[in-house]
Amino acid sequence: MSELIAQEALPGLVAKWLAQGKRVAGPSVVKPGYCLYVELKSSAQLALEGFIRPRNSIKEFVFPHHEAICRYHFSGHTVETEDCDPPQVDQVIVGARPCDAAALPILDHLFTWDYEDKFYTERRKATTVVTLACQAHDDACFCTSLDLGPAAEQGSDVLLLAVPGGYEVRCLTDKGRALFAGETRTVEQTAVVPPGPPVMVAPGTIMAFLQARYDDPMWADLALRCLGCGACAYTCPTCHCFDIVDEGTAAGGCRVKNWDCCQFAMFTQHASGHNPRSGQSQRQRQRIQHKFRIYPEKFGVMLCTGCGNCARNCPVGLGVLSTLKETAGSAPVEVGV
Amino acid sequence: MGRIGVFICWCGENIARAFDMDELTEAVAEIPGVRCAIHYKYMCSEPGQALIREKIRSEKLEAVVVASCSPHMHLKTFRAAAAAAGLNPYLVEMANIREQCSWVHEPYEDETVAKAVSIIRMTVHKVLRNRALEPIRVPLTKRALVVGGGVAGIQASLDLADSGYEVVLVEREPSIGGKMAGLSETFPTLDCSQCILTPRMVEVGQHPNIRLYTYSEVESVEGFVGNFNITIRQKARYVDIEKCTGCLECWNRCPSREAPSEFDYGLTKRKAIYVPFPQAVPARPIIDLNSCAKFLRNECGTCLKVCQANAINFDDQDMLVTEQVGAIVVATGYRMYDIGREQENAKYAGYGEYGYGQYRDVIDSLQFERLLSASGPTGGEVKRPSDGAVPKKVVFIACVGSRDNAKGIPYCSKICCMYTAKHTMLYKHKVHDGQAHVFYMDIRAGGKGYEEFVRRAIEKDGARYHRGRVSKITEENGKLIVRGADTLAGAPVTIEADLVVLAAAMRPATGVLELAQKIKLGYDEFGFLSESHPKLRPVETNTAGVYICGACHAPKDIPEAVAQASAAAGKVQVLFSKGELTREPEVASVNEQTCAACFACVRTCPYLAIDKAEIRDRQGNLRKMTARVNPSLCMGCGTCVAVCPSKSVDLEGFSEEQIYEMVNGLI
Amino acid sequence: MSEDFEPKIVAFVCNWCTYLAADLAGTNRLEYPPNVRILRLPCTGRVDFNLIIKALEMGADAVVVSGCHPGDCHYTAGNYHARRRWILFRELLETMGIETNRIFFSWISAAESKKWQHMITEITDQIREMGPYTAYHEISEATA
Amino acid sequence: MTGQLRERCRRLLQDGAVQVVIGYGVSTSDGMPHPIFVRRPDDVDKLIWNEQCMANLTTYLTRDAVKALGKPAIVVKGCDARALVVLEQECQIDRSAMHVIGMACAGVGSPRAPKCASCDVHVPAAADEVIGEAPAQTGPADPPYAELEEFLQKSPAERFAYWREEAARCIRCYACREVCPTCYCPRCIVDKNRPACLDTSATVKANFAWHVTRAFHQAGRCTGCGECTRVCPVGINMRLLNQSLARAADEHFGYRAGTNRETPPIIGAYGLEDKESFIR
Amino acid sequence: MLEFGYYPGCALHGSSSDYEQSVQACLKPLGVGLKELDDWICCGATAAHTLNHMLAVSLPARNLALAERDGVTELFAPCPMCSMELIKVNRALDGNAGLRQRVSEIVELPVTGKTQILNLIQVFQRIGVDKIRATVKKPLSHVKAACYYGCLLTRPADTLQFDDPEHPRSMETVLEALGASAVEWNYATECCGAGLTMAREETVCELSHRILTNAAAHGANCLVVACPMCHTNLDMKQADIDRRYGVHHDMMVYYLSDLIGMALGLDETQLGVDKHFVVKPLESPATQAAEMH
Repeated sequence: MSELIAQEALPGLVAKWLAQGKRVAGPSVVKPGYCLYVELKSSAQLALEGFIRPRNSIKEFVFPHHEAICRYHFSGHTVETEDCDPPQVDQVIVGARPCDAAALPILDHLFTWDYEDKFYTERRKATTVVTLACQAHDDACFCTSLDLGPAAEQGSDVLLLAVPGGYEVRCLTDKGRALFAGETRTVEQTAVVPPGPPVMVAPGTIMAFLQARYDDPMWADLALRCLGCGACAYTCPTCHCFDIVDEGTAAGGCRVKNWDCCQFAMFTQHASGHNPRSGQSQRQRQRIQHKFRIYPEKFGVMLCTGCGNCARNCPVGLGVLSTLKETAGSAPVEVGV
Repeated sequence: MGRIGVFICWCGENIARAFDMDELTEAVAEIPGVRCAIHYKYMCSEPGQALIREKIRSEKLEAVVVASCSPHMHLKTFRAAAAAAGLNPYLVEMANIREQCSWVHEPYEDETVAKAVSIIRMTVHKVLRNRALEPIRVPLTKRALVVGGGVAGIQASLDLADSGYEVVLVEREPSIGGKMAGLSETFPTLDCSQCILTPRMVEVGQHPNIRLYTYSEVESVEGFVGNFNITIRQKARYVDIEKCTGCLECWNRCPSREAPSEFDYGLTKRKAIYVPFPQAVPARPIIDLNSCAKFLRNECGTCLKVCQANAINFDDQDMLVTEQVGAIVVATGYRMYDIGREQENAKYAGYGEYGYGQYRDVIDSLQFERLLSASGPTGGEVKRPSDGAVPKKVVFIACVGSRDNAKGIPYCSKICCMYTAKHTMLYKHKVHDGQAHVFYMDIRAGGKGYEEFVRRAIEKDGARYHRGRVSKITEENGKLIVRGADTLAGAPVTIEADLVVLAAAMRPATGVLELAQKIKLGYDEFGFLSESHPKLRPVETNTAGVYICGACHAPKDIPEAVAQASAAAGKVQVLFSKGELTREPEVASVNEQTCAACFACVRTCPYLAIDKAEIRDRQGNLRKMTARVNPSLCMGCGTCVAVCPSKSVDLEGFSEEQIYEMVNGLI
Repeated sequence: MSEDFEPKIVAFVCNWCTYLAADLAGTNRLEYPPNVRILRLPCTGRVDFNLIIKALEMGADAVVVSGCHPGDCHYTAGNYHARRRWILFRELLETMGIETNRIFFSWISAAESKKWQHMITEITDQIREMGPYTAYHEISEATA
Repeated sequence: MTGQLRERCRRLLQDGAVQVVIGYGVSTSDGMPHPIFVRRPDDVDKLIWNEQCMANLTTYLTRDAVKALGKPAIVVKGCDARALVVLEQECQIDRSAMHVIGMACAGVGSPRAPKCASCDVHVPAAADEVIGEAPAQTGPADPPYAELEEFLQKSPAERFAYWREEAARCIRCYACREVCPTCYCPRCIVDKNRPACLDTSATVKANFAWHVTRAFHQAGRCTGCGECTRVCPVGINMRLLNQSLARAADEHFGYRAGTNRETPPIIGAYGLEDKESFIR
Repeated sequence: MLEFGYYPGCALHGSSSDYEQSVQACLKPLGVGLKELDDWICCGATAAHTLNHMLAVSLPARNLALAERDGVTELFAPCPMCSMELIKVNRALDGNAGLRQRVSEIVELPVTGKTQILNLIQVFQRIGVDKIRATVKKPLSHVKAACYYGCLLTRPADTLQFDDPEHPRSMETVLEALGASAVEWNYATECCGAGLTMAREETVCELSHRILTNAAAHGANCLVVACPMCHTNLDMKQADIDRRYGVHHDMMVYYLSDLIGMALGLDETQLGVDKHFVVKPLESPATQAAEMH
């Protein structure tokens, strides 16, 4: 027994949400070969098939790459400041991949740890994630290595599974149930969850490995081809570094929180000119160490969902998976001979 | 937030008639960073300046904006006032609310007021980012290089030497004297050219402060104002002028007499060992290897044998010597337009129709000067080159090459009208029954006594002037048939002449462009060197410490060349009058850490003030390359900043911060 | 177009020619609209394209860059360098669909106060006619 | 060709002629060729050459970590080799201190990369050696700026709307900058914050300014390798902007970046006769 | 085989048919074909440009359009006035799209102005002086010619860009290949009076008289021309000149093509030389000079 929504009914539902004034985001093909999660202006933009996963992640709907946190303006000889309120948006992310949704509970740790980042938590509360289980995977996918899978439920409010003619609807939270209440009908059939990618690395061994190999020369070899761009971090569902800058004019300005990336040389550049992570190898090491040792040590979860976006978006085919394979010693080394 | 004082000037009624000064001042006082805003009737007056000084002290102002007229008018005034109160003068800026606001917009209109406030706000924003600067000090070598030993170079050298400065005079030819040494008599006074010049030449040769390099050329110029490093190539003359006593026995005995004389423009032949002309300075001979039998065929060696001083040296080599100078005067003079068919540049078609080089009795005006000169090949008698006959009819053609866009050059060579009139006169004085004809376009005789001089040639000495061009010269039966037009008579004119003299255009001397590139001087499309400003800086150039005089700048006559030479010398004296040089500190500098060393700035800099430099670590290993600005050369245009992709070069006074701050203040 | 629209015009001018032309316009009391804000730079060679973009971001409806005529540059060649960059920059602006009819380049000598007056008057009228540069102002407001 | 390449590299490494070969090797993750750095003769079999060798490896020549490996041999396609000329003109590389192995190339990518349609450098110029034969059909098939010219058929407003959309997607990951061989500034202008010439926020305004800046800094320099566009995660067609400037350089100054090392770069030079019809 | 488009112009089909005969005859043994433009019209010559600019452009432009229509890339115009007019229009059309469009509308044919125009000398240059030299059968060692270019062959210089405008040497070069010699003289580029033949006879006679006199004085036994108008003035008017000045020039005036034809072994009737007004066998220059005085 399961709940089902017909394939043709889903766009109608999206349109209904839009009509209700909700902000709706979901995968859309913006140009051939480029499927991205975007804010949908109409249900027609929504694309649910024909790609492995969007090139970006859903984190930008809870943690946008650019957010005003405070405004200031000059008034005579004084400066007036005004804190920006966390935005009040009621939003639905539809068609999220399980590996995207699973990133949200991971991120929750960070944004609620020593200080509650209201910009994140308010958005998070107002967001309902409707996840669509994966039908296919590619070489970059490795969610199963992180105890996730094509139908993982972490972070989702609703999980949709494709069945002939429609989607099985598994409402996992109250938010999810509210969204689909009255929109489904009960049927006999239940969806068959397709197999995910084979398990390629054993995360359990990684922490110890990284602990032991902090100063290993392999990092220098690994990082040789890394160009130092932010394509991996900016499309990663879990990367969350940000920078706070003031952008202003003579009249005043705005303090903004922007995404930042540990692979940029400027990321750790001190005002003095000194840079504790002056080379790309140190920055690559930081990225891996943070995801698979430091974050889990602190919060008990890996900072990775195995989505493979880092590899897919890397200009030179570098991704955490290939690095992990190498560090775990389970695969031949192809980089930085 | 800054402590900026804004001083708003009424400029009497000039500014005050457009605004309610109190309201304007109130609005300005609200600009962030403004500590005090004050208006006053005449800010540039002594009480106005006193007010600024007082406020700088009492309000502890960090910077000052004077809102009044154009900075071109009074920036220096107000910077001096601030300096008097102990504020670094570069922390003063002006907001131009007079020329660019109150004078050009409707008084009291909202937009006018808004604009004034906006101008002041932008200036306040700029001055917030101004930095205290100190003038740049540059050491100064008080010696001068003069390039060219014609009359202009001689005058400049003597003026400088007489005022106590050492001069290095470099002349390309074996003797100084230039073109003037070969002239007959000079207009408008008809005094003898050599009589007035040669004493000056001797003075140069003997002056203790002048180091003379003849038969030498400037090989390279390095450095900058106050500190030029000059390499001079002394060409081999095969006669050691230190040993040579000037007895000229070698010259007397040299059997060769084949080479055309340079000094007589080919009208005579000279020997292989020769002094260019009897009054040459130095009066020392030189050997022309191309006509020397010893060198060509190892057959002669007479000079070697007769020289008592052992001064002949066939193994002589070019020598490079270096000299340090603080200033350079360029006086390289002119040459004549190539009249005939063989032109170095397709742009100039030449005047094949005049038969110059084809008919021996068609000569140019410098050749005619030699025919007139008492020291010339004919001893001052006018005899034509072909057969030595005294020409009874001479045709002078003006503007050969000048003022002719189609075949020549568009500019006026300026002296041809005058010397052509002089030629007709001197000719008439020597050939009483001769008739001079002149074809001219216009007569340009602006100058003291010039017009009178031309009238005298026409009215007293009977030169016949035809206003028109000559289309063709042909030779028939020993006569030159000159066919032209007289546009005043409206009729064609044909004259059967015995001699034709072409007043060819003046062009800059050969090699001047190479020299200009070595010294980094600008030049126009014709190769004349560019002055810094045609009105106000006529002898200065855009390269600091380099001055120009004489015909290398533009066609000019002797008095002008001499006056300009003295002016250039005067400018050098001004430069040398200080212990060291100070320069405005608003120059560019490179952030060497971020410089990518692409050197786009090096290519761009109009003053070649940016060099490629190395940064090395303490062990001496090359860490990286960088661009580096020589502040002594930088003139502060900022073109380097615009081409620098990473903005690693910045310009004091108009820095990126200052300009962005202004743009940010636009709203 | 709204009747009370007043164009914001930003002029980057060189210190030696166009700035002096604007000064001379003042001396000669040649009246022109007050919509222009003049930024004095040493030379057009100093004008970087980023400044033009920044001015548009700041809400300018038109940008003027003006300096010495070719051959008259106080610094010999700054304006030639500038001209070469503008030739290229304009092509980029065209491709990006930025309204090049709001971005003006001119040579105005220190003597050409009338040319300055006429140009600013003409540009102000023209931009008044065209209206504010809404397209660019919109992107200046929008977040991604 | 792969065999030949491996043999040559083995010899070069064995002889000590070079210390490292910058080439292509197959990655474990997606089976596509990616940059590798071979330092031992035994490892040359990791080198491959095929039609999927997209990356322009010359971008590594200016990187300190790569420079520290010693004298390199670098594998280039004809289009990549043009960047070498620019880098040499701009004093970023010492051409004599490297060995350039040119690969004759009929085109890369499936589908073919857009740049290949108008390729006129199937055999790299100025390589120290070339492996492979010129493909049978050489000569540019398409006019070089066809894509741009088609784009320019749109009205200015449509163009602006197009770039607004493109800019809105930009996430400022700077992959375009980092992959570009001629973007080698140690500190990019966008990272300069006093003053901030460009905002770092990924707003439409700032993204617009970024793309104007990135493109214009390539004026007269971009060699058209197309890497910026290939690696953009969100599919911004920067190639159009690069092309517009390349075409302008070509039309106005007869200049094509990276085709002739003797021709001085057009930025930092000027011509008295440069066109100025648009200047009042 | 070389083939040129051929634009005879009015003169060669009329008053100067001897010129056409000469040209056609001498080109044949050199293996050069001429393809006359179908439906050609007058070039406007001396009259059009003084009346109406568009007319002066359109008349030659129509002929250029015909050439383009027929795929002619090189067009031979034996009359220098015609070739000058055609070249002038070519230059005017080049780089002026507006004018091209306007003119194309007027002549009702597309015209771009890309056809290359050749004068008589240029045709021989295209054939190649070496080839001519190799084809010579009877070297003209008895010919001491004054090569006369007149006003139009080299001028206006910047339009025609043919030879040195004051000291042309191209005819001399061809003559030397024929075994003939050329004298140095003064009047090679002076005007013969040109189109004033009828209107101002006295001027034409004066100018032509000078030319004939100078040529003889420099030892020439004949004149060589490449222009029908020059030929008319110097040849046809010679009797008139003799009468006016009381002299007896008796100077043969050849077209360049005549001499080439003769050197190639053609006889004078084939070349139309017998139709000239002055016809006489060439004698040694010494004899001729003696006769003059």
